[in-house]
Formats: sequence, structure tokens, C-alpha cells
Amino acid sequence: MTTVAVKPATMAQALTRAMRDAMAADPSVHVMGEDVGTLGGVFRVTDGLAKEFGEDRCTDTPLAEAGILGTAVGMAMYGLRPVVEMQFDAFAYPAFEQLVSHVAKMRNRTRGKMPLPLTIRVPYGGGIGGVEHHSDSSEAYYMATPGLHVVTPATVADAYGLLRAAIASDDPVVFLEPKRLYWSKDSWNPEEPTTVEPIGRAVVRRSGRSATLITYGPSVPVCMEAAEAARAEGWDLEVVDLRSLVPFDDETVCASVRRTGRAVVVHESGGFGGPGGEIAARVTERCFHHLEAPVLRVAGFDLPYPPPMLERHHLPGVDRILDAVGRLQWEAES
Amino acid sequence: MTTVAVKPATMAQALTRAMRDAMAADPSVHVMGEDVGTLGGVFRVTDGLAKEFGEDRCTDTPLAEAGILGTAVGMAMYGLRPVVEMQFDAFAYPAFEQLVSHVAKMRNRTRGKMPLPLTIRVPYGGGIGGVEHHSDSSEAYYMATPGLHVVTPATVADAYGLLRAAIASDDPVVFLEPKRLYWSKDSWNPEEPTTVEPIGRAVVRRSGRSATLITYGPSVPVCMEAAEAARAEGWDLEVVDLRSLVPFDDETVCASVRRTGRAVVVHESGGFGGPGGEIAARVTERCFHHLEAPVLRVAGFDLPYPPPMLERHHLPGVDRILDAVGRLQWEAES
Amino acid sequence: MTVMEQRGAYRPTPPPAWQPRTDPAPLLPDAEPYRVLGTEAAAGADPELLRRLYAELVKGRRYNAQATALTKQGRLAVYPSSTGQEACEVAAALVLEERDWLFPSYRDTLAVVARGVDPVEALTLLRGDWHTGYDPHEHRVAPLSTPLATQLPHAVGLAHAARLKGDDVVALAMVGDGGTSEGDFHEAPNFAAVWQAPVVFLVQNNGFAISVPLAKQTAAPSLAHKAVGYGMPGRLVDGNDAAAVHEVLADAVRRARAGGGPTLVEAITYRVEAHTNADDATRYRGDAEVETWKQHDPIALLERELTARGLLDETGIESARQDAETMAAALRAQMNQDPALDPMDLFAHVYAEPTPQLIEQREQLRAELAAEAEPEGAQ
Amino acid sequence: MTVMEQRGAYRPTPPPAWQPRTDPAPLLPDAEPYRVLGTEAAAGADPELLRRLYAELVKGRRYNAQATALTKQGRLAVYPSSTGQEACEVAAALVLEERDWLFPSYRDTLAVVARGVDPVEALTLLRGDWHTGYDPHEHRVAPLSTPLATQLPHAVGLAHAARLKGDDVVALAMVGDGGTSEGDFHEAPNFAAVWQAPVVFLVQNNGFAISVPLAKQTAAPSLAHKAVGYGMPGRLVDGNDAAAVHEVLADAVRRARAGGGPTLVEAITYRVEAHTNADDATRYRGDAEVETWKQHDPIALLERELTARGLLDETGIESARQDAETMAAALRAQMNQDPALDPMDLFAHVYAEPTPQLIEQREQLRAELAAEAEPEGAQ
Ligand SMILES: Cc1ncc(C[n+]2csc(CCOP(=O)(O)OP(=O)(O)O)c2C)c(N)n1
Ligand SMILES: Cc1ncc(C[n+]2csc(CCOP(=O)(O)OP(=O)(O)O)c2C)c(N)n1
Ligand SMILES: [Mg+2]
Ligand SMILES: [Mg+2]
Repeated sequence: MTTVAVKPATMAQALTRAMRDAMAADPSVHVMGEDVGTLGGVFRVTDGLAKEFGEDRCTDTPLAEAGILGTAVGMAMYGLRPVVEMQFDAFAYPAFEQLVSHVAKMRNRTRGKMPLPLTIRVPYGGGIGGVEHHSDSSEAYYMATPGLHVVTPATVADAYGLLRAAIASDDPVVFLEPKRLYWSKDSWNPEEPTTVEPIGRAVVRRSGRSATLITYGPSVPVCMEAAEAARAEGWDLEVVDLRSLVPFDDETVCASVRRTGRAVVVHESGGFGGPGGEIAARVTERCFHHLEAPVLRVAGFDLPYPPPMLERHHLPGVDRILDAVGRLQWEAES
Repeated sequence: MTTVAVKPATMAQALTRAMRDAMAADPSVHVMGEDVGTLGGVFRVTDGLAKEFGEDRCTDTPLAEAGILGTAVGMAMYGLRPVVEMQFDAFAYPAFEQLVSHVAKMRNRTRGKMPLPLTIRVPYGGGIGGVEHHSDSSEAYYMATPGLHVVTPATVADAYGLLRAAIASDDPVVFLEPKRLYWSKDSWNPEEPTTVEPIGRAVVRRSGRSATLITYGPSVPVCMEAAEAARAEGWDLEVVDLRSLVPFDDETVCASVRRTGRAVVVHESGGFGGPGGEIAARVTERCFHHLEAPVLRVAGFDLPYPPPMLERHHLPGVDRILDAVGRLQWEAES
Repeated sequence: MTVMEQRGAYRPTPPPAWQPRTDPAPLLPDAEPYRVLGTEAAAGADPELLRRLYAELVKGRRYNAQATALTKQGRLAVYPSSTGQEACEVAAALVLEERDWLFPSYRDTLAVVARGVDPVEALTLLRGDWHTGYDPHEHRVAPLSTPLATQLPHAVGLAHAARLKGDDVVALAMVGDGGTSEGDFHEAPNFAAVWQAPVVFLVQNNGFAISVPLAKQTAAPSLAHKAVGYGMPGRLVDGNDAAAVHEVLADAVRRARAGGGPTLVEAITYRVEAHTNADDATRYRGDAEVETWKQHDPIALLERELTARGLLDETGIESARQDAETMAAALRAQMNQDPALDPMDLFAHVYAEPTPQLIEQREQLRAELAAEAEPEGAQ
Repeated sequence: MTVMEQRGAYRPTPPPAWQPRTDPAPLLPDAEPYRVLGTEAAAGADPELLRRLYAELVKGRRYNAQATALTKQGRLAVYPSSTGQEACEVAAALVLEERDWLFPSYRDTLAVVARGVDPVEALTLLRGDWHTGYDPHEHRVAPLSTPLATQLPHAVGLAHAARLKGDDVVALAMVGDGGTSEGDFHEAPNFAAVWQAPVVFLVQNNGFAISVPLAKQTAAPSLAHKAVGYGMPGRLVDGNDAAAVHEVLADAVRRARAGGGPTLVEAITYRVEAHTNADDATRYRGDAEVETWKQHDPIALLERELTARGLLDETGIESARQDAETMAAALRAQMNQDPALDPMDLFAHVYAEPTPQLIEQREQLRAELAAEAEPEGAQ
């Protein structure tokens, strides 16, 4: 568990710092992707790395995502630790075969002889006014692929800690970066040294007794806001930030739901076949007799991500979350 | 609704017949894929079509799945109705970007001006002793992609009826063919004319009062067997065959669960992030106060599909289903 | 069966299957990009065509400038300008017959407009009120494709379908130098050549894929050389020479129409502006390079040719400029109006018939909007 | 800024950026496949190498036959035979140094075995007791890759990584003619050429992708011509001439090792057996074609050369045959034993540490197996 002192920064800068520290600590860490070198990435998350570590350590690749991930697999086979950037969520799809058929399976296929310590950074989600193909929530695809870890930070500190852990992991990690939090600063405490966060642990962001909001990534701040707003309605909401979708922290989540007796899963991804189904189902399996109401879901609609001018209608917002909380059969209580 | 007389046949033959009838009825129907022409497909499902309709109507393509689906998109744009064969589940992954970013979105993107009447046939699932990459259950990926219909037959009659409906649909349909049922004949009644089945309707395959098994595709016969075996334990199980994962027939499923008060979702696909989570969650949302126990799931383990000699340990079998039924809190009843 | 039984007379015969499938020699591009303007070839060029190209180039440049200005005013979400590349954009559109199809990449709004699509509808994607703003069938223009190179197999499939139906239709597909690295770039021309589909691939090599220069993109002698590997001719053309681009594309279209199969054209040009308004090009290239290219400006090249040949004078130049200003003013006016938005559209086109699930969700949103509309519900 | 201000002297200068990145001429393959056996070039071949190739070819043929026999006995789930392609399989393995890496495609069990991997471990995938049966690091052989062409970028990445680390390692990657149509085939050599990675691509053009003949796969003059589009040399070789394949690959390996970058080699050969034991080749090709190719058998070709030059006699042939029989008998014996199976292995290697979810599932299976093992639980 490394301890590193950091300066105040946005989530984007914390991510940069995590890569920088990882590269400084371990010469086998290589960053690669489209525009990650000279430009520093379209979100500037790899800014300065090529300058500091040279183009061989932070490499502008040809424009071909399957090739990027596929060559990263070969580099990992030879003992490097590639950190791959997919420029946007939807542009990771060309690499899907490499991801599912090789990245996720290589360790298992070779009985552990050929692990792939690979981090795949994917800026994901909407809310930034992006045109089509720039705002997908693709986490359901990754969750349904055994062999991958799936991690997503919601705070600046976690961005650092979880990315360090992802890079240090001996298994492939799909590291989902909520685009609309890239410039968020709120939860970062510059005075406190930031530690590497173990992967697989959810965290209670806000304690409450009325009901649990289970969420992750871009929806965490929305849920925090909803929890504040809920006070006016007399609800004291707990907010659980999953941080890791795979492995899933049943313990933390179920402990919360057993305490509160009610839960709403909140995410931006489409509802049908999205992460919320899995989460609701497993919470229900484990906490059935503690539940006063079915676990509800607040999610994006089941449609292709909307154009910028309509995205606000799609994204789960405070009202929609409070609506769902209101449907948690409070009558049963009284 | 077309009515066609058919001869006794396996599921594979019923599928062939469905394509043949569709091609005869509509000159815009084109079959394409790897080895579908001269060879008749590695499963012989397109056997005879090239001979009968010519190589321009049933075409051996170059070996490139993105190219196959991508050119099919272009053909559909020009008014054809391509029926694409992906040779095996895992070999559809190279076409993932075309599927998600174009096939699923084209109608929506163009405000309905450019619909894509495309059928994508994907032999899927295990139980046939296939080596790696030949037995994936990839339905979770398709379910999580709005804009696609996802259909899977479990009987010979449905294979015909649903494939005809898929080809006739003005929207893209991912048509999942359970490989291990290709040679099944049981549910086919050669005397009865086979009709086109509307997409989106589940069907009760077996009525029962104790609990509902919710399933589809390759697991339907397993559930039927389990239901028979359950009689010995005093359980009278209802079996619902979903047939269509998208759209989802909440009505039929929930009506059954409300009747029985208990449900188990059964599928071969990995459990975590698999279809069962969605199904269990939505049934619970809708039937909470009718449920005597949480909806349970019997699924494949969360691992890369096992090698042939170990696959029987992975696949949901009768025992595992009955085990789950046994955990449906029957004490509560008495 | 056994090896020994097979021994016998020494046989230096060639392996049975070997025969080159195509003669490679005619497929190879010329060593130098083809040029017309300022060369003898210019004499053969049709004056009417040159004048038309000129008018469109001037309008195109103005359109680019106007669209970029609209991003600054918040009227467009983003705009990838094709300033400096107008010769390719315009020639691609003008070379096609009405019945032909154009498959643009995300930077090719100009080609879309030059093909006849309404200038505002062409910007819908980038304004953000919807995705594709025009009806692709109306002008036979596929949606502007953001996932790079993915539109190429569509063009092949469409051209193939048209040929199967006996229709005399050619598809022209556009892609950037960066896009040539994608797998779809490979699969599309391969299908096209095997099927002998009537399709023309136009690669605009503008030197960069966002920040990545061509040298990091490929080690090929030229992008046109990739054609050989598919068994189709590769053609190299000066992409800033509108007459040359038009001629090379016209040849390829003619060949495709006549059943001669596909052609791959590489047009060498330069992206004068940043990748988009959101990009900072100073991070990866110097002014000097941009200046050099500005000396090889497509409009200036054509203007010189036209004036030198007495086909254009100050009045003509001024009138082209005026037309462009008129277009720009109209565009500005239209884009300064807020587009009509109906959130219910979100559910209207996902499927031919909305699923029960979508109907539920639609009604949820409708209720939310109704509640929002009520005074007390307003936030 | 405005167009008019840019007018001036007539400038027919070439566009600033144009310069071919590579001289295309040396990249082009020869018109005829390179051959050694039965030509003057044979005189220069190393007798020891030829004898070693011969022994491996004979063993390889026998291995193929034995493995196919094992499928009939239910001892293998499936076997894609490389009968007729042994020259490529063997040369690919023999041309590499110990420190080099081999990236085989699914049909290349023979190359894997010739590289030194245990013949039974090489068959694990096809027997079905596990996926990859060998430790890839032990002999530096990547897993046999079933998804076609996907192993090619791995080879490029590995070679690149070795070069970055300053290690003198070459990667040789194998793929079929059908596999060249995949997007990954395109992306891998492009990366290799841009990075000048020490990798050699060997395309075995055996005429078919399952049932699909080359003519439906590509219209390229040859598959070797694809090299030009990546800026690397393409080489065409008679794939049934073991000496020629070895020489061409050795040249390419040497070049890669010396920092000269990647090479693409097309070996023209023929798949004499069906696609796999499960395939019926009579559906798509006639006996006559197969017979023609049998006349150009790699073992017979080499045998003739060796006997003609007095490097091999009946005794040598017989002894090679005997060695092959010994290998086959050992393989048979080992494969006739049931592999040790532990269902718990299913959970052992999904991650370095099993997730809580997998631990739960593992315990579930353990309990089920325990129950099964109890007499009353047995089914
Ligand atoms: C599949 C895919 N990957 C990445 C991107 C992100 N992206 C948008 S434009 C661009 C560069 C394109 O370069 P080029 O093909 O040369 O076209 P140009 O921008 O020069 O017109 C990139 C990487 C994308 N749109 N699609
Ligand atoms: C991506 C992918 N698509 C389809 C398949 C199914 N498949 C297995 S072998 C084969 C033909 C391969 O032909 P070729 O590349 O020429 O190799 P050969 O079999 O001749 O050795 C096909 C289509 C596959 N394994 N991978
Ligand atoms: Mg470019
Ligand atoms: Mg082949």
C-alpha cells in the first residue's frame, strides 16, 4: 500500500498523477493510445507523460483500437504493464473481440501461466454535450465478461487510488472514467496523502437510515445531491458508491440495505440489461426478508444515447431519484 | 401471418426452411456469411439455399465479420433484407462495433428514415463439446443494446416461426440459435402447419402451481426435464419460455409468477451481469407482494466457458435447478 | 500413401495453384500525385466545371468559417472544419450523379452540403438537436459517420446491392488518413474488390489524425499503395487541386459504373484549422507547416488557373464571394434560431413499434414533463 | 486571409507534404513464388538443415495422421490437420532461435510441436481437458489462437516490447489465407511497420478457408502484395518447398533481428485433408485438385532432392519413418489415457485471486460434487 502526497487537482489531474507515479515507480508501465503522447489525450489525462518518460513509455499509436489493445496484450505477455486509453466509450467497441476473447481469458486459458496485467482506461458516460458515440455507458458489456475487473471512481481521491491499484493489478482492469467528473474537484483533500485503494470495496459516501441509494461513477454526485434534497421530504438516505462493479462488494451493499430496508439502484446506463438488474437481483437474493419494498432502479432510458440538447431528459436526476424513493412503499412503514 | 406446411425436421432444418420460404416469398431476402453458400454452413443450416437461389442470394463472403455485418448494413440501406450468419457466438465479436454503433442505432439516428431490416443469426451456447470460443452465451451483450430485438427459439416450430418473423421485421433482430438444439426434433408436429410467431411473446411451456421456471433457448428442455423430476418432490413447476429477450414479455412472465408466488430464472449464460439479473429484478419490481421468496437464478458460473471435458459442471442441469427450487423458502408456506 | 511410394521422377513443376489473380502493375499508383492546375493537363479541363468547382470552393470555405464561428457562439456543439480540404469535399460531391450515393466521414459536412443537403440539416448532428438531420434517401447521402471507417463497408454493401438489383448506381466513400488504420478500412475494400462492387474510396490524407502525424500512422509508401493489396487500382492525387481530384474521381466513378470495380484514391491535402474548435493544434504542429500549406491553397490554385485562362475576373471573384456571404448570412440566421425540440422524440424511432418497456418509459417522461410544466413543479 | 489576397504568381509547386514514405519497388514480391528444391538454389542449401527438415516433415505428417485417427477414436474433440502444409509448419518452428516467440494459428499444432512443446500438451485444447495445455513461456509459444488473426497484434506487441527492453527477440506469427481478410490482419502489420517491430508474418495460403476458395477471399495479385500497403517487403514462396520456406523466413528473421523491421511472407501451399475431421471437403472441391497437389508433396519434393544429391538413402528414409512411428506410438499411448480432470480448476485461474462471487460458486460446485460422490446422491 503506497502512500503518495498530492496537490489539489481535478479528477483528470489525479488520474494523470496516478499514471505518472506508477510510471516512475515501475519502468514496465507503458501508456498507449490515440493522441496520448504529444497532445496528452483529448481530455489531457496523459498530459506531460510523453515529455517526462519519452515516447516509448507514452506512445501515440495508429488509429486502430483492436490493434492498440491487441499489441498491448503482446506487450503484457512480455512482462510490460500497458495502460491503454480508449479515446471514448464507443470507440472501444472495435477492440471488443480482443477484450472478450483474449484479455479476459488469457490467464484462465493458460492455467495462470500467462496473466495479463493490463489497464484499459475508458472515458464513459454522458452529460458533457457530446455528439453521438461520445456518451455511451458501456459497463454492462464489461460486467458480463468474466475475467475482467471493472472499476470506476467517483471522487478525485478514488481516481488516483483506484487507478494506481488497477495498474498494479496482475489482472486486466477496465477502468471507467466518468467524463463529466473529469473537471470535478470537490472531494479532493490536498492535505491528506492519497493511498492506493484496494479494488473490490464499496464505500458508504453518506450514512442514512431511510433507504440506500446504490450507485457508482457519474451518478454518485447526483445521488449525494438527491440525498440532500431528500431531507426536505423527511428521508435520510444512505449513499453507497460501488467503486468496483467486478468484483462486487456484496458485504457493504447488503449491510446497508439490511440496515435501511429499502434500496434504489441509480445509474446512467440503460436500465434494461444494465448493471442495475444484476445489483437489484443480488441484493434481493441476499436481503429479501429485510426489504420493505422491491429494490427499484433509476437508470437511463432504453435507447441510443440522446443528442446533446435532449440528454438532460435521459440522465437520472435528483427528481427521478426522489420519485423512486417515494415509491418505496412507505405506507407499509406506518 | 403466413401459413406454411412443413415436413418433420430438426431445428436446423426448420431454420433452413424458414430462410427458404422467406427467400421464395421476397426477392429482397439475401443470406450471407462464411461458408453459407457452397458448404451450406458449418451447421448446414443454409444447406441448399445457394443452389436454389444462386450465389448472389446466398453468398460466401470473405472471412471478416465486421465486413459481413457492415456490408449487410449497406445492403439493407438499399432496400435488401440481409440475413447474416455469424459462424459461432464468439466470432460475432469482431462485428460488435458495427452492431452497436450502426445496426442498433440507424433507425433512431435518422428519425426513422433509414430502418435496417437485418437478421443476424448467431449459433450460441455450449453443451456440444466445442473448444474455446465455440460455446459463448453472448445474449447479455445484445440485451444491453437498445435498438436490437433479441430472439431465441427453443422448439423446432418456434425456430421456423420466429425466424420468419425476424426476417420480416423492419428492425434488426439478433436471432440466437441454441447450437445444442440444432438436432432436436421433439416438439415438432409435422402435421400442423407452422405459422410465423410474433416477436415479443413468451409462452408457458408447462403449467404448474408451485413455482415458475423462467428460461429460454437451450435451457428450456432442461427446465422441462427439471419440472418432470420435480413431481417426485411434490412440486408442480410452471415453465415459461421467453422466446424473445427484447422486447420482454412482462405480462406473461408476471402473470405466471403472481400465480405461483415463486420463481427461478434459468440460463446457461454466466450469472453475474447476465440476463437473469434483469429478469429477476423486473419480476421483483412488478410482483413483490406476490413473492414468497426472492427470485433465484440458476446460471452458468462466472468464468470463461469451460473446455469440453468440464462443461457439464458449468451448465445448469436438473439437479441445480431443483436445488434452487428447494431454496424457495417453502417453510413460509406451511 | 507413404512417402516412399510418392518418390519418382524429379519434378520441378510449379505448385499447381499459383497464378497471380491480378496483374499488379496497373494497380500501382504513380510516383507523384496527379495534378492538373498549372500543368498542361489544365488545358483539357472543362471551363464550366472549373467555374462550378470554384464557386463551390469559395462557398465551402465560407461555410467552414461560419460553422466555426457558430461554435464560438454556442450554436454548435462542435465543428470539425475542412478548411484547406475544400477541393476534395466539393469534387467528391460534384462527381456523382443524382442516383449515386455519398458516404461521408464526420469531417465531410461540406461534401454533404455540396451534394444538395440543406446546410442546416447537415449541421443537426453538430448542433445537437438530433443525430442525422437529413433524410439519407432524399439526396442519397448516408449519415455523417463518427466511428471512423465504419461507413466504408456500408458503401460497399450498398453498391453491391444496387448492382444485384441491376441499378446503375455508384457509391463514393470518404475516409481520413487516420481512418485507414482501422480494421474496417481493410475489410471494406477487400469485399469491394472480391464483389467488384461499384464503389470509390476517397482517402483524404490531411496529414493528421487529431494530433498524430502520418508518420506515426503508417509506413506505407503512400496510402494509395494499399490498393494493391486488395487488387484494385490506387491513385494518388493532389488533394488541393480541385480539377485533378475531380478528374481522378470521375475516372474512378466511370470505371465503377462500367463494371470495372472499385478504386482507391488518396488525395494529399492538409487540415489548415485545428481538429475541431475544441482542439489546440499548437500542441502538435508549428505555424511554419501551416503556412507552407496555405501557399498551396485549393481556392488560390483554381483562381489562378481561371484568371490566367481568362475564365474569371474580379467581378466573377466578387460575385462568388457575394454568393458565399449570402449563404453564410442565411445559415447564421437559421442557426440563430433555437431548434424545435420534443423530448418525446427520444422514444419515437428506437424501433418501428416501441417496445412495452419503451412505452412505459415514454409515459414516465411525459408525466415528468407535465409535472415540470406545472408552476409549483418548476425548478 | 481572403481568397483574393492569396492570388499572386502562378505556382505549380508540388504540395508541401508529398514524399513517398518508402520506396515501393523493393517491397513488391517477385512474380513467381521462390523455390529452392529442384532448382540451382538447392546447391547452396545446408545439407544438415535439409536432413533436419526432412526428419521433421516425416514426423509431422505422421503426427497429423495420428491426431486425425485419435478424433475417430473419440480421444480428441476435433483436429484441423496440416497434412500437405508440413513444410511451412516445420520451417516456421526451425527458423527461430530459442529466445524467439512463435504465434500459431489454430491449425498450427505441428509448428508448436516442432518448436519443442510436448506433443500431448499441444493437443490439450483439441482433446478438451483444458484450453492451452502448455506454458507459453516455457518454449515461447503463444496459445494456439482460434479467433482468426487475433494473435497477430499480440506478436507485434511482444516483439515491440522485447525491442523496447533491448532484448534480441523476434516474433513469428502464422495466419491462414482466410485470416488475411480480418481487420486484425490489417492492424497488426500496420503497427509493426510503424514501430519497425521485429516480427515476421507467415501467411499459409492453402487455398481454402473451410469451404471458401481464395478467389472468394481476395482479388489481390497475391497475399504477399498486401505488404506494400504497410510499407514492408512482401515475399512469395512455394510453401511446399521446405528449403525455400526456411530460407525466406530465415532472411526475414535476420532482417527483423537486425532492426530492419517486419516482413510479410506468403507461402503457397494446399490443405490436403478436409478442414477438420468434422468437415466434408467433397462438398466444395474435387478429387482432381487434391491429386494435383499431392503431386507437389512437400515430403516427396525434399526426399527427391536429398536422394538425388546422395544425402538420403533407403536406410535414412526408413529410419525417419521409424522415428515417426515411435513418436506416433508414444502419442497414441499417452492420448489413450484419460486426462486427469479436476472440476475445481474451473475457478482456479479466472483471476489471480478469485472474487467473492467465484468463491461462492466454487463452494457450490464442491458441495454438489461431494453430494454426487455419496452413494445415494449418485445419478
Ligand atoms: C473508431 C474511432 N476511434 C476514434 C475516434 C476519435 N477520433 C475522431 S476524429 C479522429 C482522428 C481522425 O483522423 P483522420 O481519419 O485522419 O480524419 P481527419 O480528422 O483528419 O479528417 C479520432 C481519433 C473515432 N471517431 N472513431
Ligand atoms: C474470427 C473468426 N471467425 C471465424 C472463425 C471460424 N473459422 C475457423 S477456421 C476458419 C477458416 C480459416 O481459414 P484460413 O484462415 O485460410 O486458415 P486454414 O483453415 O486454411 O488453415 C473459420 C472461418 C474463427 N475461428 N475466427
Ligand atoms: Mg487526417
Ligand atoms: Mg486457408
